[in-house]
Amino acid sequence: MSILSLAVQEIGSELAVAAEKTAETAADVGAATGGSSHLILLLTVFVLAVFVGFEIITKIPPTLHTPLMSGSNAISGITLVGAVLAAGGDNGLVAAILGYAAVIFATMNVVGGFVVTNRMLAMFRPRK
Amino acid sequence: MSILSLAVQEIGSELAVAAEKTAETAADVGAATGGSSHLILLLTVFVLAVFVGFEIITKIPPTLHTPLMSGSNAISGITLVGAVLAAGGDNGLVAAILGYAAVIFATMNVVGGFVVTNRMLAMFRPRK
Amino acid sequence: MSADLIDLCYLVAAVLFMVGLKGLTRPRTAVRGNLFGALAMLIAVVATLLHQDILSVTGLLIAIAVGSIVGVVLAVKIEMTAMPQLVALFNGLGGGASVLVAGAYLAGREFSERLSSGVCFADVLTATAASGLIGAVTLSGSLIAFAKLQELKAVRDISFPGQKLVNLLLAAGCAGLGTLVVMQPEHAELWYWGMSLLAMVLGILLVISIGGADMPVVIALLNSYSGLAASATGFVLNNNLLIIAGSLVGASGLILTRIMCDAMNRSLWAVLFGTMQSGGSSASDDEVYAHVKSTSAEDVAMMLEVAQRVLIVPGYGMAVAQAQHAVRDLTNSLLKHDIDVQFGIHPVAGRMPGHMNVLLAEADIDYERLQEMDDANSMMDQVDVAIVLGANDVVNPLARTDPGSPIAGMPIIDVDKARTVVVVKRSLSPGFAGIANPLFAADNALMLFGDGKQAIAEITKAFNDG
Amino acid sequence: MSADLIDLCYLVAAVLFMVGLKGLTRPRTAVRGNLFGALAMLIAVVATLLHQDILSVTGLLIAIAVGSIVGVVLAVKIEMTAMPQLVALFNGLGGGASVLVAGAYLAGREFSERLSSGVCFADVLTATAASGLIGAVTLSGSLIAFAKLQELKAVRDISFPGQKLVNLLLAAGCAGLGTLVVMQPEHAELWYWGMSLLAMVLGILLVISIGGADMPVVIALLNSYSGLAASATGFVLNNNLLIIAGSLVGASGLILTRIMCDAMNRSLWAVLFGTMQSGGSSASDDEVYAHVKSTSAEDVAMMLEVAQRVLIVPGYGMAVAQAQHAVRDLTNSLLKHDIDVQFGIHPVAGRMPGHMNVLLAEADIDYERLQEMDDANSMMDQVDVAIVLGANDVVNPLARTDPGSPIAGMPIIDVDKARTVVVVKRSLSPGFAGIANPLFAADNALMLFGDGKQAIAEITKAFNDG
Ligand SMILES: NC(=O)c1ccc[n+]([C@@H]2O[C@H](COP(=O)([O-])OP(=O)(O)OC[C@H]3O[C@@H](n4cnc5c(N)ncnc54)[C@H](OP(=O)(O)O)[C@@H]3O)[C@@H](O)[C@H]2O)c1
Ligand SMILES: NC(=O)c1ccc[n+]([C@@H]2O[C@H](COP(=O)([O-])OP(=O)(O)OC[C@H]3O[C@@H](n4cnc5c(N)ncnc54)[C@H](OP(=O)(O)O)[C@@H]3O)[C@@H](O)[C@H]2O)c1
Repeated sequence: MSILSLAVQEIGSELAVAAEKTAETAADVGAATGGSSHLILLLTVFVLAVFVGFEIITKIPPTLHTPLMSGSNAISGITLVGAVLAAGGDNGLVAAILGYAAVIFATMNVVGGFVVTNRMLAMFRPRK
Repeated sequence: MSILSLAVQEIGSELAVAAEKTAETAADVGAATGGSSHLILLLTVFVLAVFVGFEIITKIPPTLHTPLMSGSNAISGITLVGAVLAAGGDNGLVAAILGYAAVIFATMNVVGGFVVTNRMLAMFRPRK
Repeated sequence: MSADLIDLCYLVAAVLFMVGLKGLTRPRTAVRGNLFGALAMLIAVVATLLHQDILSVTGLLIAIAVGSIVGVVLAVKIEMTAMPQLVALFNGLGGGASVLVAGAYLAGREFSERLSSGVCFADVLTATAASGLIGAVTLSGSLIAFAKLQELKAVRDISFPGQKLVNLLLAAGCAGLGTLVVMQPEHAELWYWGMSLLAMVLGILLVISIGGADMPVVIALLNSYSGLAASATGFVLNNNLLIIAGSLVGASGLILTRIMCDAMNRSLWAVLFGTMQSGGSSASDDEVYAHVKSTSAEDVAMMLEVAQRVLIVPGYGMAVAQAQHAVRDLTNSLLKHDIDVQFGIHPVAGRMPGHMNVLLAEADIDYERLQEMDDANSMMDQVDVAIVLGANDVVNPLARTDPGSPIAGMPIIDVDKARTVVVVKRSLSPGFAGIANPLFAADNALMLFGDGKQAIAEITKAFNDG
Repeated sequence: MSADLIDLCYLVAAVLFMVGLKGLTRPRTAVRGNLFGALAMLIAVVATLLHQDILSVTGLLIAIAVGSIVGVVLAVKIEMTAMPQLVALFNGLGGGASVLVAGAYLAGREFSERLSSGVCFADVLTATAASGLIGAVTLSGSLIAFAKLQELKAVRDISFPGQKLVNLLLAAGCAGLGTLVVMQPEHAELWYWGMSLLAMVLGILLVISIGGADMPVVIALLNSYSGLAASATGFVLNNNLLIIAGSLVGASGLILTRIMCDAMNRSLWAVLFGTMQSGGSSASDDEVYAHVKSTSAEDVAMMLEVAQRVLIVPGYGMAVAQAQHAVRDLTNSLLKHDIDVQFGIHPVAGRMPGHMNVLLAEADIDYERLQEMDDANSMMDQVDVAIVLGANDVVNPLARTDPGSPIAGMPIIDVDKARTVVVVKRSLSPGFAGIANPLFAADNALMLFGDGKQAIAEITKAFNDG
């Protein structure tokens, strides 16, 4: 349950942040999409994902905690997607440079992370 | 895992449906919200919620399956929200009548469901 | 109340729903979990009532009050044994609500505006059709299920040649009309109600041919449908909360269905369409029941006096006989003489999952004593007396021995492996699966004929006197 | 590729990430799970490359190629024992990427347009500031952690009076600049980079004062940060996939942190800010170690010959000595003489969670033999010889006996309850917690001094010869 409580407080704080954000953005975003505002939807996605995360991760046995660590680390390199958008779009030189640097960093994180995780996990194949 | 596979195929089919829907709606909704289209967001929410559902429910012990059944049944009365919107907005007589009927039905489902579940669960308080 | 604040409330409600479900994972936290769910619902409804589009709150409050009162009365009056029916009934109402809401949307202002504005919104229409379709099937199906569980004479198991074909045609028809809803928005209402009507007929036909004991599976499935219907409605009104809550329910229903089917070792398909293949075992009842030994409450009491550990295996019969309180008394008497009493709970004992747990809990029996099938079987060799109370199929050894029998391969509680088995039932008549049970004729088995409640009460009396 | 199709690909990727993580719940499915994750990433990147806004794909491909090559080389070359460092390094890169992406957004076209259009978009700016802040702390913090784990001489544990205050001021500064980013969009870039700079300093100061053995906790925490940073970036670019993947990582990091802290029985706060209170036990080492008995590989071999069950408890020392293969050989020899060999794995043995499991798996030791702490303790009374290999704190009875000691209350593996204990380490010097270990002087304990690898090899040799 401690984990859950963690999750909840995590979410709680998020909501707090959201509350103010929402107030500010009610004007523009809200209008744009008729139904529930875009921001709220993103927030909902976030909260749900956190739940999924907690539910799944808590089921992972200690044996696999190190792989989990490096594996999730690789996933966190998902910023690569953002980096690509930043580097690829026509955003002027500065943005492009920053973007390209980001692409290289993120790729290292992603590729390296997955490979090393795979290396670790490959050892866990059952023996005999 | 069987459950998971269920989940996945569930989602799989959903995506299929989505695919076509998206194609159709790319025009209107997509434009409206700049970023990822509203429909996709809703779809994402759905998929994530299904995941959360499967993860949590599979942890529920047989002892509590009947309460779970009636409890989740009560939750499914959430259409009440939709019913209220339909009945309350100025949508003309027909919509109002339908809406009010829906409100009554849904409320019975919700209130009755939670009460009966509570009745069952109240019995599960530890003895001795 | 600003649209965004309302959405925020919805988000909070969604979180509460999930936290509530999580509470159901432990008996200790279950009650709180359920209350969280109720709280979430309250928040959601109040937030909705504060929506700017809502004209008269009072009217709605009245409607809600009416619904609540009826709901509470039903929920409080109902016998614990009638739980399955009630769930079915409520479930149907939920499905009905979805149909009505989607219908109201088509009759409503936003729709007509969108229609005249001419922009295509096939996604919303698809969702509308879906929630109508699923909702209608849920509604009629659940009501039939309710009727069957209530054992209303009106509905017998009806099944006629070519029924599958008819169902198929109906399904096709619904699909067709559903597509029309999307294709011809201008006639949407017409097509919509036509489809809903067909869907209701479909729901009836689908459920009416299913045996009463399979109803729980059906209910779980319909429950999952009503969830999906709610989700679909959520897509119509693009409302997060409906989508989330709906899919939570959808998931839970599917899982329960799967669990029950596995526990009965039958495929969902077989439950829904295949009627059970009739008992493959050639042996006639007379042969099987040649050497049945019957006993008396007094003898059973004597056996219990010298026993160290007693395992009670309840079944549907306990529910019928309402014997749970009698069982409680017996348990307490045994415990007073430090005889260890355990309960072996088969996942599909009774008529819905966890049926036995609920009844026994109602009778104040500590749930620590309720052993799941596997645990019960693993302690079987230390069991001196196993009392089978109104259970039949779930203790039928044929499941292990006779591959031809309809319950072949269904995991059972191996009471036949206990030192002595006392079977309490009214006759030798079969259980739901409709097959003879060689256990009754086993060397270590004794039959105690009579109504479950009475029989147990007599045993207790004899035990306390002796 | 239409925006919606891309979003659909993102959704698929998100699902794959979740399914992949689920795969990690079982060793058998773990490899596949990881591949799912990689696949998801591939889909996401390819879909993004097909986005209409992307001008030159080639340039990007080159950059990706460069990154990939470096990443692969690092990942393949690295020693298994250096895993923690590597994770820290990669983690830092991830955080850095977030900083850069958010920065690029502020330098980019969309931002300037929005700015000139004048509509407020505080939410996006808030997210931008957040991802910059979190990202920067992650970056510098991880690099320091890397350096410490690499034991680079450059960074010693630095801590100066009033450090907490400085950190507090820095944090406040970051917050202030962050708010400015939101309040004065026209100067956003300026404030943003200022904030990021402060945040990096903060990251350094936060981590530099933390002891090397606490690094795993720090890494797990930073890992979770990098996830949250990714989520924040997702809010900036309003991109589902970033949000989902990011929060998955955030969750996993938090959980790992919590697990480690619990296993060390220290609060996260104590790990981050409190330096460990130095050993409260008054007894000097000489007293404690008065009656230490040391032994030889031959004697150990003889003990093993007459043993039925052997429990090996590895610790950080095994990692340092790279003794896992030697252990494998010993295990096989013992098994050949049908001596049952089990491994007792403490959750925080070594320097990162599951550290021991990975090393032993690397040495082809069947993971069925690896017992978690509780299982190991429950089988302790049937253990004839317990071999403690380079473990110290995790077998230190003071945790049970001396409430004053820094590891008081930390659950340990009770090797002292085994018939005989052989402790293999190079000296009597303490472990990470820096406290004496009465176990070494226990009546049933024998010290075998020497490098772990060598010592085990000698035992094996003696065992096979004898
Ligand atoms: N639990 C679920 O979720 C679920 C779902 C679907 C299907 N099912 C099916 O339901 C069946 C459940 O098995 P079960 O062993 O619990 O029940 P059962 O096999 O249906 O047998 C019930 C027995 O109780 C006896 N009985 C009826 N009323 C009684 C009374 N007043 N006093 C004493 N005995 C009485 C009946 O024998 P007499 O008439 O001789 O008394 C009958 O043989 C299984 O076949 C299962 O597949 C269960
Ligand atoms: N696993 C995690 O996630 C984690 C995270 C944070 C903190 N920690 C901390 O790390 C510690 C782990 O405990 P532990 O018992 O595994 O390790 P430890 O308490 O740090 O002790 C390691 C022992 O190994 C010996 N050693 C070092 N090199 C050796 C070699 N080449 N051959 C043989 N022995 C060697 C050392 O003694 P000699 O110098 O005399 O040889 C030392 O006493 C715990 O205090 C835990 O709280 C772990």
